Amino acid sequence: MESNLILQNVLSPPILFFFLGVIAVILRSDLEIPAPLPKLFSLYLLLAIGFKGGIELQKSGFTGQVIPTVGAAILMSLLIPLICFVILRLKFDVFNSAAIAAAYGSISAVTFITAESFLENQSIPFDGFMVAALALMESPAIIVGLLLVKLAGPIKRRPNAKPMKIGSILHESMLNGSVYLLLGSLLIGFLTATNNPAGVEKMHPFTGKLFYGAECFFLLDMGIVAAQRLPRLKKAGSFLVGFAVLMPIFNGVIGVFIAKALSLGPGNALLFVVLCASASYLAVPAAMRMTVPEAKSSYYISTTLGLTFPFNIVIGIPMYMTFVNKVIPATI
Amino acid sequence: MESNLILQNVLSPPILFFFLGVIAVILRSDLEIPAPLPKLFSLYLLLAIGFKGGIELQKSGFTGQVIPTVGAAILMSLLIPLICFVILRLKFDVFNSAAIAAAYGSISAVTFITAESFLENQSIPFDGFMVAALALMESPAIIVGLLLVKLAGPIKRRPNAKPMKIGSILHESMLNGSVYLLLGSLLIGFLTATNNPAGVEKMHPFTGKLFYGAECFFLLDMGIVAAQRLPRLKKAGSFLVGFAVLMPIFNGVIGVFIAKALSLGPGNALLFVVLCASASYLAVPAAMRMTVPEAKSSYYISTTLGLTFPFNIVIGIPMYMTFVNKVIPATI
Amino acid sequence: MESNLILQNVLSPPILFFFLGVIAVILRSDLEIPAPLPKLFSLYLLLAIGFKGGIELQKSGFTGQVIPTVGAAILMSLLIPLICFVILRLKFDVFNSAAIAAAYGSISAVTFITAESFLENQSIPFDGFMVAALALMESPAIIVGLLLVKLAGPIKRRPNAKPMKIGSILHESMLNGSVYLLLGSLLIGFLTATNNPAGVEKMHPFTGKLFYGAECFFLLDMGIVAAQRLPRLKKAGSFLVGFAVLMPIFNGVIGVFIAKALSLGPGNALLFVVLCASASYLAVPAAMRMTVPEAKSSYYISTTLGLTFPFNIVIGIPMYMTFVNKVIPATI
Amino acid sequence: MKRLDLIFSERELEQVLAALEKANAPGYTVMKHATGRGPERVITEDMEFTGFGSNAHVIVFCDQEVIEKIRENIRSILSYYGGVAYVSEATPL
Amino acid sequence: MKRLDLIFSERELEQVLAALEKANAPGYTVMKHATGRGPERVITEDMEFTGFGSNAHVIVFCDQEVIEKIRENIRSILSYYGGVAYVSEATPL
Amino acid sequence: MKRLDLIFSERELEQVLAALEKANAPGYTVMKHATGRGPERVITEDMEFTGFGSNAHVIVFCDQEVIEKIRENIRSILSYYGGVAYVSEATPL
Ligand SMILES: Nc1ncnc2c1ncn2[C@@H]1O[C@H](COP(=O)(O)O)[C@@H](O)[C@H]1O
Ligand SMILES: Nc1ncnc2c1ncn2[C@@H]1O[C@H](COP(=O)(O)O)[C@@H](O)[C@H]1O
Ligand SMILES: Nc1ncnc2c1ncn2[C@@H]1O[C@H](COP(=O)(O)O)[C@@H](O)[C@H]1O
Ligand code: NA
Ligand code: NA
Ligand code: NA
Repeated sequence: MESNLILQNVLSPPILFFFLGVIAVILRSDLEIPAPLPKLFSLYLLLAIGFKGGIELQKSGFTGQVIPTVGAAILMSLLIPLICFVILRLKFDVFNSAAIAAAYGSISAVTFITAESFLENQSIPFDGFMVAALALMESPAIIVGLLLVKLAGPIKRRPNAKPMKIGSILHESMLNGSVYLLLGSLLIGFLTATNNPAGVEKMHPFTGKLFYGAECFFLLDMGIVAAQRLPRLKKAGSFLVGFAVLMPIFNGVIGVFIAKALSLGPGNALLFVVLCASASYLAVPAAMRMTVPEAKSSYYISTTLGLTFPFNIVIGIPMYMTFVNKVIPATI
Repeated sequence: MESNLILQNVLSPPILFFFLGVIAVILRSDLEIPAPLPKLFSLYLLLAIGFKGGIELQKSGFTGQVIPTVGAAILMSLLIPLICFVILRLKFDVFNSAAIAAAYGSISAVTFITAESFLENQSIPFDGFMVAALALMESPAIIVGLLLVKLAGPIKRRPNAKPMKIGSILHESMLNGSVYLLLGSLLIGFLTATNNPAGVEKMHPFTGKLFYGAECFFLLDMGIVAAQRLPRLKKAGSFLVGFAVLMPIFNGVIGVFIAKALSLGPGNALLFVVLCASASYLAVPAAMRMTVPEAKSSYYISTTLGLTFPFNIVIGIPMYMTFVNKVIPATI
Repeated sequence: MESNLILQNVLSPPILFFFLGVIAVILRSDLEIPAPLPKLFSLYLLLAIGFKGGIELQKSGFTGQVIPTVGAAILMSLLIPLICFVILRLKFDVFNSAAIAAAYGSISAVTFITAESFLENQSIPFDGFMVAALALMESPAIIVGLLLVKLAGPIKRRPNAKPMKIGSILHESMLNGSVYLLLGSLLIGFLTATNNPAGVEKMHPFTGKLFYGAECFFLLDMGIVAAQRLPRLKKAGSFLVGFAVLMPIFNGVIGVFIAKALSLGPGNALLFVVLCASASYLAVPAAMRMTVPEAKSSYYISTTLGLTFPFNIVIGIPMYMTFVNKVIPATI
Repeated sequence: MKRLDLIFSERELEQVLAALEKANAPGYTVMKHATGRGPERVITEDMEFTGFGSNAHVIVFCDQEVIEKIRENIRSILSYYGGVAYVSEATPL
Repeated sequence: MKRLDLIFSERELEQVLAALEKANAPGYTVMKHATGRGPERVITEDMEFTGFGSNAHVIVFCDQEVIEKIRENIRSILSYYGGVAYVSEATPL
Repeated sequence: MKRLDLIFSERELEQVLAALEKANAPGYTVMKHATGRGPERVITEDMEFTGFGSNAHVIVFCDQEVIEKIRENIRSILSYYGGVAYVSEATPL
């Protein structure tokens, strides 16, 4: 792997601010970004990602690579949790295995935009429609996770006679706040681009120009949160630590070969790989906390947020780029 | 009415985000924008509206249509509460009637900016000095509401020997946080444009370019809040539901003819009509809660926020535009 | 002093918004900017100041005036607390004297950026590297303050056996949240400018264009806070009131002569003077509250925030400019 | 010692604190941004941006004597604007 | 009169309030954004942005009768999802 | 069971929680962003941006035993930095 790529990635403002947050915790600085300010940035990023993705999707239309790529992404979000579940069952019960598996089948939007910034830095082109793949990978992973619990697990009686029904599974997976905002903004972006080009123009300063700075601010907070999570990971044991680093690489490698099969260019291929390799710390944990309270939340949050996320944005992205460059010839 | 106009209005980002919020509540998504983030956007919008209005007012000066238009607007904010009061007294006591009446005499800044966006979309010109009318319609309506209570109502003794004095009526009506910020920013915009053109330039990215996106974000929250209010409106009864939809239309129609009498162009005419037709959910409810606690706050908030506001931004604005087009020939 | 300069300063948006906040408190308006929104703006300003300073520092390099100027600034932040301490000891005990002294040795970032806006308004050039001086003056002042307590004061036993160790003094002075964020962003700006010019470009809409507007918003809040503090100052007595106004002037005058000795141009000279004259209400109070709880926080906060800060941004800056113009011939 | 819990709209905060000061309360703690439902009114956080405000929860640890002094004043405010006030026992740690 | 303190994750707020309404509680106050640690779980404010939510602290002043009606329902929610519930004495001011 | 209410500046939160952990408190709830006035100091929410922080209100439901263990440690922190601590009775629902 070209260590040069890692260095270039690390020396970009978003990653530097992430480290600033991490080091603040390590040095015990009292820097903090009080609630609900991180929520503001998180809502903003989802809205902006979705809106811009919708515009791009309208531009590209549903032709060529769009349908196969999005289809393959959804497939991956169904498949990865199954693989993860089998591995995790070696050590954990059904509840914990299913919850962690669902997180890894889903995606991390911030990892995705970090990869986009990385590509822009390297002047490698990519398509906006990849956001559609991002938006559509959250729900299936949640559904698989809940079905695994329903099929494999001994469901205790829930209070208020609320057994896990298919309806409530769909509800939790589609209407989770962040999934809903992302999908809704995607649709709004699409409709606006179709009917109201002036509206696209007027949104640009907010959703476009401001984006990079807001990303940096949010990553500063993510650095703080991730570093606070790290010590708790130790308690989770070395199996989970290994899982949090090796599973993304494994999923990423599968992703590279599927990207090749889909004949994606290197830019789109990297984004596809990052979707496979990243794990959710927004929609999935929230859904799991509600529907599978038997699972220990510290397991699935500490792994995704404390280890997989930092690994992916710092080392993973350049590493996957190297994979992509090896497997996919850059001729687009 | 041209249903085409409604469709064009609905397909703009602000209205689409408003619906995204409404649908989130209907589908029981857990999307929420936690306090005090909506306050941030609300403060921002008031500051930006005022500042930009002040700049425009300085450009146009106090000549031509400015004084008569602003004068007519203030007159309407005194007149409308009286009409509303008479109608509301058919069903409600003095306290509730006065509080609701005051809300309808006042204005909704977000309805106003939605109308501005609508005009920009249609490429219909309008003047910035209309913001001055907006800013000056809040206080008179509050004053009329409080005078109605003072004159028509059996005032209970207030705790701490605080009977309703003219001084405190003026205080509540002029120094309410949002009225004060709007008027203050208007003045600052005016002073800056007069003395410091470079300052106008440097504010533009914040108050100008960002505005449309921030408006969308705020309307997403307004959609959530409005939809949460709607069920409570049912309890208020069909009289109030009818009032919340028919009163704006009635006030709007009066507005159209006054706009014609003032020979306003179609753009300014629409804004004038929207000022008449819209109802306050910021300054007036806050002032009424303090000074007329006998009135049920759920009445004046649910009507203005749960019904009149959505009606105006979705159907009302294009409907009023059709009125304007019928009554006022477009020759400017 | 040219009263014209004061007027020009007062009629700029940041100062006008500051007054809007002050007047809101005086007239008892209920305008408020709820927590943690002011924190958002405060974090944003520190991040943006640091980042932009880092970029400028990279441009100018560590040549010419940079090292001597920064060195002189650090020296001032060590010297000023000593002078202040001697004066304050006439009236106060060691704890209070040291805490107030430290605040005046340190700086106020918002005063600094107001001075920058003032210079831009006057089209007087200045160098970005002055931010480095700003960033490096916070810690030494805290250290001097704590050493004064350690050397001159009768230290009570602290709970949990935490006597004031050199290590914890350094910790409080270097790792205070706002010092850390400012220094960290400076470093990130520097690294980005060195390695990633595209990143500088992409940050500009956030850290550059938005800055002036965000400054105005924050100054609105500062106006509210300062005016709320003012009455408490009365209780502190006339000695402290005099100190809060005369000390900045005294420090400013020293600053002018050092600026002359360093042959700074009028722009840099003003910024240098402002660093000397301003007092900290962020890092120092927080550090003192933790490490010298014996000192009355209302003393050091009310003086810096309630009096010195408003004095500096309204009257001080144009006054110091007049000093600079008298002492330093404008030949660059 | 007694513990007094007051819950009412933030908009009356100044009045209530003035009443506490007048009765020489030794101190108090204010928690804003509370929401809730009383016999008639519902106050939700979502409305906070309107300036309509949410509730404040004020806690006072004080002697019975202060409670007596405070009672009438507070009662008249709360009965007019709404809100609740309860007293319970508390011992310093 | 009694004072009931309930502390649990915000995500169960709707369920708990429904249980209170069902038992005819005369009112309640909700304070969100609480954090804390129970026997197993740690919930910090830093995680709030994830939608994972922090805790809610609900205070209810009511008669013993309401307490009895509420008990079973609340207990089953808290034992399943986690959280604590305590009752103490309170007298109206 | 006992209920312990601690109110003090957020800046001492870490120290206090460490003391609670050391005394084996079964859990605790923290509410930040409280403001208030004590015998000397006034802390308002407006100052929060300065990093000066507002108050934290910590609630602990625990046995008398934990109270005993905690007492000395907490007292020394509060007497040095300011703040209040009160104990009252509470029964699990
Ligand atoms: N029984 C109660 N228990 C707890 N809080 C209450 C109760 N009744 C009212 N409240 C609080 O007091 C506020 C004002 O209530 P009200 O007196 O109906 O205006 C409500 O929003 C609640 O936060
Ligand atoms: N002994 C306790 N005292 C005060 N709060 C508690 C206690 N135990 C649990 N809590 C609160 O209840 C929440 C849920 O705890 P748990 O039942 O462990 O899920 C915690 O996050 C705390 O906020
Ligand atoms: N008697 C009291 N009742 C309620 N809260 C108090 C009381 N005294 C002090 N406090 C709280 O404890 C904090 C610290 O007070 P102090 O001990 O004066 O520093 C204050 O800001 C209040 O929030
Ligand atoms: Na994945
Ligand atoms: Na109106
Ligand atoms: Na200084």
